[in-house]
Amino acid sequence: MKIKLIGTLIVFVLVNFGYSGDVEGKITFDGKAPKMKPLRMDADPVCVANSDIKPRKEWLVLDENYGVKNVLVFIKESKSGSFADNYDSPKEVAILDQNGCVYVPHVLGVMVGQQLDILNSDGTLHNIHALPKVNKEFNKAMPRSKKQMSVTFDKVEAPFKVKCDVHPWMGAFVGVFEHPYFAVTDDSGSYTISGLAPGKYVVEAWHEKLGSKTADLTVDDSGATQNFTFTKPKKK
Amino acid sequence: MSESQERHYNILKLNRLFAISTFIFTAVWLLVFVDDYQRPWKTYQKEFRKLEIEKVRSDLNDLSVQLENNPDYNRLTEKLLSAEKRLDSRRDELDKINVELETLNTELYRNNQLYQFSKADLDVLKYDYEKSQFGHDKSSDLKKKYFALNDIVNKYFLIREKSEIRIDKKKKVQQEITKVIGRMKGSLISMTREKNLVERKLSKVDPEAMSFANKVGNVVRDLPVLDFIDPYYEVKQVVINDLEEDLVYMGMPKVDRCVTCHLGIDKKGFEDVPQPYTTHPKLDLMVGPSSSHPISEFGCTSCHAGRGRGTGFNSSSHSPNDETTAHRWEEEHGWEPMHHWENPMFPKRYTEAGCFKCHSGNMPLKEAETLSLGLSVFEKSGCYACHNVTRWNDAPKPGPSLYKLASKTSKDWTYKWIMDPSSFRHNTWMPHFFKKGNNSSPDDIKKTEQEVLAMTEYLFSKSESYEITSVNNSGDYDRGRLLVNSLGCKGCHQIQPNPDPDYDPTIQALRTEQGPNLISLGSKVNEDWLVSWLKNPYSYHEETKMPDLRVSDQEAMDIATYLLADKNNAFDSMNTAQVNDDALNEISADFLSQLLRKSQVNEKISNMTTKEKLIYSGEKLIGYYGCYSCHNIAGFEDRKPIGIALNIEGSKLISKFDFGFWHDEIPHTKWDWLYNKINKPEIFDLIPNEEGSVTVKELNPLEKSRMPHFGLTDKEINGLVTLIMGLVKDEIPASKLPEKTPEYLAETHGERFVHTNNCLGCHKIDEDGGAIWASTAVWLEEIAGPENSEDISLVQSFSPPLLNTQGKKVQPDWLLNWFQNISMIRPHLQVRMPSYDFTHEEWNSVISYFQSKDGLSLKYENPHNFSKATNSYKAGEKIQEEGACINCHFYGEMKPRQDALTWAPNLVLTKKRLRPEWLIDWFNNPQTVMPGTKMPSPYIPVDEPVSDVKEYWGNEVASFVGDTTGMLYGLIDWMWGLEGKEDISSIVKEHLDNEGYGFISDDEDDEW
Amino acid sequence: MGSFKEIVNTISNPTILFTSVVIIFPFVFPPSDWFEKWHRKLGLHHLWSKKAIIIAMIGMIAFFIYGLGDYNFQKIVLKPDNVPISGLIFLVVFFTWLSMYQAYKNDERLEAGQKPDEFYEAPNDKVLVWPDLVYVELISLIIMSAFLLVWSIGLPAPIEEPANPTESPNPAKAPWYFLGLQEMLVYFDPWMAGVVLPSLIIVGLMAMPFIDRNPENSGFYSFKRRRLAISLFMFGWLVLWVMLIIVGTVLRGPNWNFFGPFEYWDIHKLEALTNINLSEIVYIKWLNTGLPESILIREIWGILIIMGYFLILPPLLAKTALKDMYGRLGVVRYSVFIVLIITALTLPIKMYLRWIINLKYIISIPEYFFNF
Amino acid sequence: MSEEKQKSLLEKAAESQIWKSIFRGGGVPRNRRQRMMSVLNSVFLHLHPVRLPKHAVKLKFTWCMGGLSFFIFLILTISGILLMFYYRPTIEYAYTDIIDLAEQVPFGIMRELHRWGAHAMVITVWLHMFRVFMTGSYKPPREFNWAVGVILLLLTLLLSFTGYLLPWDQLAIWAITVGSNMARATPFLGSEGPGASLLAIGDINFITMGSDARFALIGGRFMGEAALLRFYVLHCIGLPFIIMIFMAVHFWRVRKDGGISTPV
Repeated sequence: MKIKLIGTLIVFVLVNFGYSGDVEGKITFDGKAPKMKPLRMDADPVCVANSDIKPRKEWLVLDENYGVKNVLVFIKESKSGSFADNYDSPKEVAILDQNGCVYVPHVLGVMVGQQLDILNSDGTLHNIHALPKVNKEFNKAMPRSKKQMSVTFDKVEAPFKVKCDVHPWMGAFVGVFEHPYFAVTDDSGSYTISGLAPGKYVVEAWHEKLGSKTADLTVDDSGATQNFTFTKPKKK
Repeated sequence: MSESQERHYNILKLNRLFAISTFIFTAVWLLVFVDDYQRPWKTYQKEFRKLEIEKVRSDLNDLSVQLENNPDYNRLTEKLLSAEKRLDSRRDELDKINVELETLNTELYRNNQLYQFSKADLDVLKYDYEKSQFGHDKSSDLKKKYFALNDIVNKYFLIREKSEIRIDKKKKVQQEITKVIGRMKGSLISMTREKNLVERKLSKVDPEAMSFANKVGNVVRDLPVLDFIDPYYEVKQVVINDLEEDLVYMGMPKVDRCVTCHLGIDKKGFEDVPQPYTTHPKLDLMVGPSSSHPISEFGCTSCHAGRGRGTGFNSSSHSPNDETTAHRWEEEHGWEPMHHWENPMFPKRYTEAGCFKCHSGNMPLKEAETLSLGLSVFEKSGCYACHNVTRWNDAPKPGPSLYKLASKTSKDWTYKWIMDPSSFRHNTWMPHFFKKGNNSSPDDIKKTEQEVLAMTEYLFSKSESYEITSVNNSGDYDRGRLLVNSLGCKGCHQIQPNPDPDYDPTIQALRTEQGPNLISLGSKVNEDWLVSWLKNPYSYHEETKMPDLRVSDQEAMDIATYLLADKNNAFDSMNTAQVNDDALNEISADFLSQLLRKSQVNEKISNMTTKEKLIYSGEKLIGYYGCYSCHNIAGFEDRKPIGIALNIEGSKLISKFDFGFWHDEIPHTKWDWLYNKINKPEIFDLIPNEEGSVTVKELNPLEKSRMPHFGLTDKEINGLVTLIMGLVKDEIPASKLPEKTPEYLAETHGERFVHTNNCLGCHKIDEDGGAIWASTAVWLEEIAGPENSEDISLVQSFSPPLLNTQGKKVQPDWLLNWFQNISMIRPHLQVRMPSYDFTHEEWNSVISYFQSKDGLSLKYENPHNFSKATNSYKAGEKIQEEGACINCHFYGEMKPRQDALTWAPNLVLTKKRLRPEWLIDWFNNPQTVMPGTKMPSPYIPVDEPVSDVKEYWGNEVASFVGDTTGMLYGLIDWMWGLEGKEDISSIVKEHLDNEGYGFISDDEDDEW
Repeated sequence: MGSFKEIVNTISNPTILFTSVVIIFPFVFPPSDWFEKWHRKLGLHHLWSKKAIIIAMIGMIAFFIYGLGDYNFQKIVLKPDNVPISGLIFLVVFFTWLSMYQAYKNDERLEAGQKPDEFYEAPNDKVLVWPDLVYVELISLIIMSAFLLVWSIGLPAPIEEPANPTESPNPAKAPWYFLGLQEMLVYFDPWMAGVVLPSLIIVGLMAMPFIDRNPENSGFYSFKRRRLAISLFMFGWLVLWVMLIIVGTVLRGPNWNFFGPFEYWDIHKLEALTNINLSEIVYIKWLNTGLPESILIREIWGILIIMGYFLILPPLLAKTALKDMYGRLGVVRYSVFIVLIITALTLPIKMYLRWIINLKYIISIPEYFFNF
Repeated sequence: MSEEKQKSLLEKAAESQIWKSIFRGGGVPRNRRQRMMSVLNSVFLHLHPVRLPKHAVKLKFTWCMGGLSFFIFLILTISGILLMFYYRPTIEYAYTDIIDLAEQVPFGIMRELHRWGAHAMVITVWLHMFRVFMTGSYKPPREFNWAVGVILLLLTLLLSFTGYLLPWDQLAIWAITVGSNMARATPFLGSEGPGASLLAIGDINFITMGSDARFALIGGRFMGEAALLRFYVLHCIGLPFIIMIFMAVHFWRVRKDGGISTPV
């Protein structure tokens, strides 16, 4: 028992201070990019007024090199022992803003127990309706006066939708993890997961429209690289 | 020597023989001891003890770790240490007090004795004195003595009291010194109580945790012969005095010894260990001491059946769930079926049969899926129509009425349908009477054809006329399709042209089979009939379960056009047989000869026309096959059902089940018999051959098994078998039955009403039901694209409402009115609540069901009072404004700001419709009341600083800061004050016609 | 092998079984010189040799082992309460052999003019009870106890469903030692099979020493000098008692129908119910008239036959075939003896009447529960 | 060496006062006199004569069946007494008590011993009679003892029969029903027996379902509590009492009629 505890401790220390590498990679899309029309927000004049630039639909955001934004990349499991034993939920707060009647960011990951602040930067009523299957569903109104509210999720869950019933076009996705090894791709489709101890892992890339892909990954002292390429999903 | 002559045997040989026989005898006796000592259950108990030791050890370890990590505990121990240290400084004082206390106690003992003895003397004297009084011997001497002694006693009493007081004083000082420590110890003990309990338990089971003496005792108590005193390993049993083991004409209290081996059954933590140690899988419902069926009250065999007194694997009459298990048991336990016990344990798949004897009033039975499915299938298949079961005495006939058959369909269709229903509708509930194993020879089929012709002829000849209102509009196919998907038809009907290979019968799946699968209607009914039927089903068949959906003429035409477009060509091209007089004569003769002599029969037949013969034998055949049991047929109104009653089928003795020639193929159990009977009803008319084929017995036409084929799946049959096995004659004492409170009755009655009328085909109650959602999604996909139809919350918003908390939610008189006169609530809804022709009483039973479910009772309620002048009202108004309820809700004629997509009920209706009490719960957390609702919890600034609220929300709201209910009541006040138009249907219609729903879709206009 | 089972099933049919046993019996236990001659000629005296018993035992054991491979045989033989019968079969065969073996030996000695084996010369040939007899007895007792204990460990006593007076098992059987009587119920009414015949068995057994009262030839096993007595007794004991018990136990299934030892006890098996009474044969078959109203006239034929059988046959026999015996026994003893014998013979006679002409009753007066 | 020592030990023991007080005659029987005395002086052994014809100790002559019958009777008595501790002869308890004997009671094997013993006794009694017949030992002067033996056979069967009902299961009551139904057909005394209808005066029938031989046997019109009690009492007290008397007579007469039969 004790030995196990000490062992875990050592691993933990190593993970945090010693040999650990970054996992990097880029997600690209292979195929014809869709043409997307801007969002129609006529239903709420406030939204129209608040948007500086015309917001576009976000279900597939590509850069000129077909790098895919808003892909949630995370370590799904470890093949070389437990890595998700015990992580304290981070002190820093995750943010989900409602700005110009869209959610910023569109995709995010949080840890179990991590505080998620939902902000209302618009001067209008939003309701924040989270649709998790494992965690507790909630649906709260945020009138223009209510600028911020906080929530936490206490169970691990695959990405689920968060939406606003008042503004039906608004949608965001939140994944809940018990470890800190996840990242969302940036505009160019790149991501970095840092602090991973050397070992073998399974990494997964999840996209709201394109589905998900997994890959086996070996992390050594210098980290590792894992790219994914998505294609257009087949019509059902 | 004369001596040797008097001897016959060689004594040494005899000695040897004696030695051998004695040796054998001793060995046999040892064997007897071993046999008696080595009871099979002991092995299990020993094994379980190991498991338990392991578990208790790990529990103890967990608790220790928990304690070590408990900061309170650590703090307290530290405090205790320091307090003890502090106490050390006063140790001398304490020691001194202790010494003094000791002396004082000695003194008290002495003084007490002095007092007690003198008192005893006094009592004696008192009696002597009183006796002397009685005998008029007024000896003053005694009197004097008595009073003198009395004084002495009083003196001693005082002395004793003084000692006591001194002791008390000292003790107080002592307590004061140790008080702190005492308190700490107290709280420490309470913290470690659980751990101590576990520790004590461990010391009882784990020899390693025992003292030496206990270790020896632990061994000795289980030694042979000595083990009758207080063994660790012993037969454990539950005795239930008011549940009786049926011993024919008398009962004995149930004795269940199952726990002798199933040791972990009532203990948490053995979920994953193998049998027989496994924890009961539903410990919260069964067995557990706090469950509704604690083992001490219900035992095991009262539900599972079996031979409770048995302590061996066989003698407790286990039943394997499948053949693999049976083989494994044979190998591991030498299992063989226990003959000589009428109620063998139910195999796992039929376990729920045990629920039914007490819970026969419920439908469905939560947590008893198989049984509930069985109940559903029993009703759907119409088993009760032929086989009387009391529970369904008042149930209407399961099939459609045939009184006005001629108006609906043709003879041709009827003939083919009776002949082979599934060739028309693959998943019909109409069973197959023909082309079964016992009537499929070419001769049989020839006869069958004439039989069906005759029955068809009879039905049409007796058919009444039905006035069809013909409609002249022409229908639109696409509109019809949309209507079928959106109006709510698919809450009860499917349109499923092909069999679904993954079909999984569940109660939910059966809900969409409340009505027939609406395929190939073009081959069956005519347009006029269908339109009339849609417009008013009751006019065709009063008892029909099909409700009135208030469709307009145009809608009816559209739907009819859509439904009639589908035809079954293969079915249409099938041939109808020609009337064959010879065969018909034979059929008629079979029936006639039951009444007449042979010669009379021939004479009679020769005098009948073909048509007469058809109608005569048609009537007889309908009676013979029992068609009238399921359908209303003219001329059969008072007939009794044809099947045997099943009321106590589960209690019927196994010897009454005739296995025919299948004794080697079918295991000799009631459930296997029932399974095979339902699966292949004519099976016992057949003779199995060695190669697996069958031959039909030599039977007269009227001797053959008539029970038809239902084409049920395994799962459905198992459900039926479970139900039938549960139909027993056991008398259950009231103490074991659910208490028949008015609430319970209202609930069970309501549940059954809800089930019978398939309310859950459309509605969801507590996560159950809502079969129609799939159809809503289909409609959504068609009008708004797949990304919308995949959005389950959107589907929910277009589906019939959840009926959670319905009792608490609505005002009962409003609900009653609404039921009888349906009107719009959610403005954007396409699906329609049908108009049923239920009586007041029936509606009331539904309402009282909702109410009982929520712990309410139908009673007068004070109306909600409010005044527009109050702070409350004004605060409500402000909250409403900030909350922008108008975004989605209608305020009378005032349309919501948002598109129709997000529309919500007219708030003007609220004051008549909803109960304020419920609204508070609703506002507080809509999700817990109606999971998935798009209604957000209105934001109220209840915990913001008063100054901020004043500034932003105004004084009225600010006056309620910190008072959630107050603010919400404000909202309610405001709503009660809202005036406006109640019926907004025309506004809605106009809006939808012009602007649509305003769906947001991705792919629709994005080319990809 | 299947056909072997079928053969066994066929020959165990009471008709065949009983007939063959009755035919073979006098050759095995010859009651008269004529049979004795054939007994020797057929070599049946070898039955009582040591070799014969070894072969018989091995044969029987082999049959049992073979039979136990068959489900139906196993089911009936291993039914706990039927196990003693299997034991009984072996024991009866063995002890019959043992007694006959010794009897034949003694017969030979006597023929050779020697004394029987048991002969001793008093008082010199006597042995002391202590220790010889006492010791032997003690050893027998110990072995018997051990045997019973092993039996008890190996075979649990049966306990079936709780008693249900309304639900009779099919077949409902008496304890095995009464199954001979129950088997007789097939041919006789209960008053005969259940009351009169058992009583006569008891009476007959008690009467035996009073009829066969010559103390000669006692105290040792012998056959030749007592062959009539022994063959009569053997017939009653082996055929009418032990065999009927075996038939009743092993070969009677549901509805008391016959089932071969390898046959499934199918409750549906039917036997045609075509038995008729003598009165029906006489009046309807032969005379082609209806049954007379009067009971006496109706049953007069049966009554005459029975009276003839019981009242005329004995004196007739006394005058003819059994003249010697009559002379030896005197009136009283002869009457008792002959009544017992002919009563016992009613059983086989009725069996054959049943099998040959489907006769149900000779006298049938159901009005007074008197059927014979 | 040790044998010698043991022998002497035994002998020493035999010379002690206690031994002598128990076993009259004294000493280990070593010589003829002592051997005779040990039989004569023992209450149990003196059922036997002191000396016997040689063939009487031969198993192949006696088969020991009589002795075994008696011995099994003793076993049945002992195991029966033990069973009586656990068995209650009421229709409620009888059946469950029997189940408990099999499932739970220590040394429940007593029931097996009792049941199989009973079957064995029937067989040994039959074989004993068979032997007696085959040796012609029923002939005078033993004719009375043979009759006693026949009665003992009858009692043995009745004991077994009455015991058969006690488990109160289907096997029991139907076996007894079949058996006792025959009593209904007793001539004159059974309600369905020939001649019963003659025992009537006018219209009053004296032999009915409620008064015939079967009723007397089972104490009712059908198998019930009364039958169980009747059979229990007969089985445990009535019949054993009678059989013991007859056994005493039987043994006595064996001796008095000249011991084992011998060739003249």
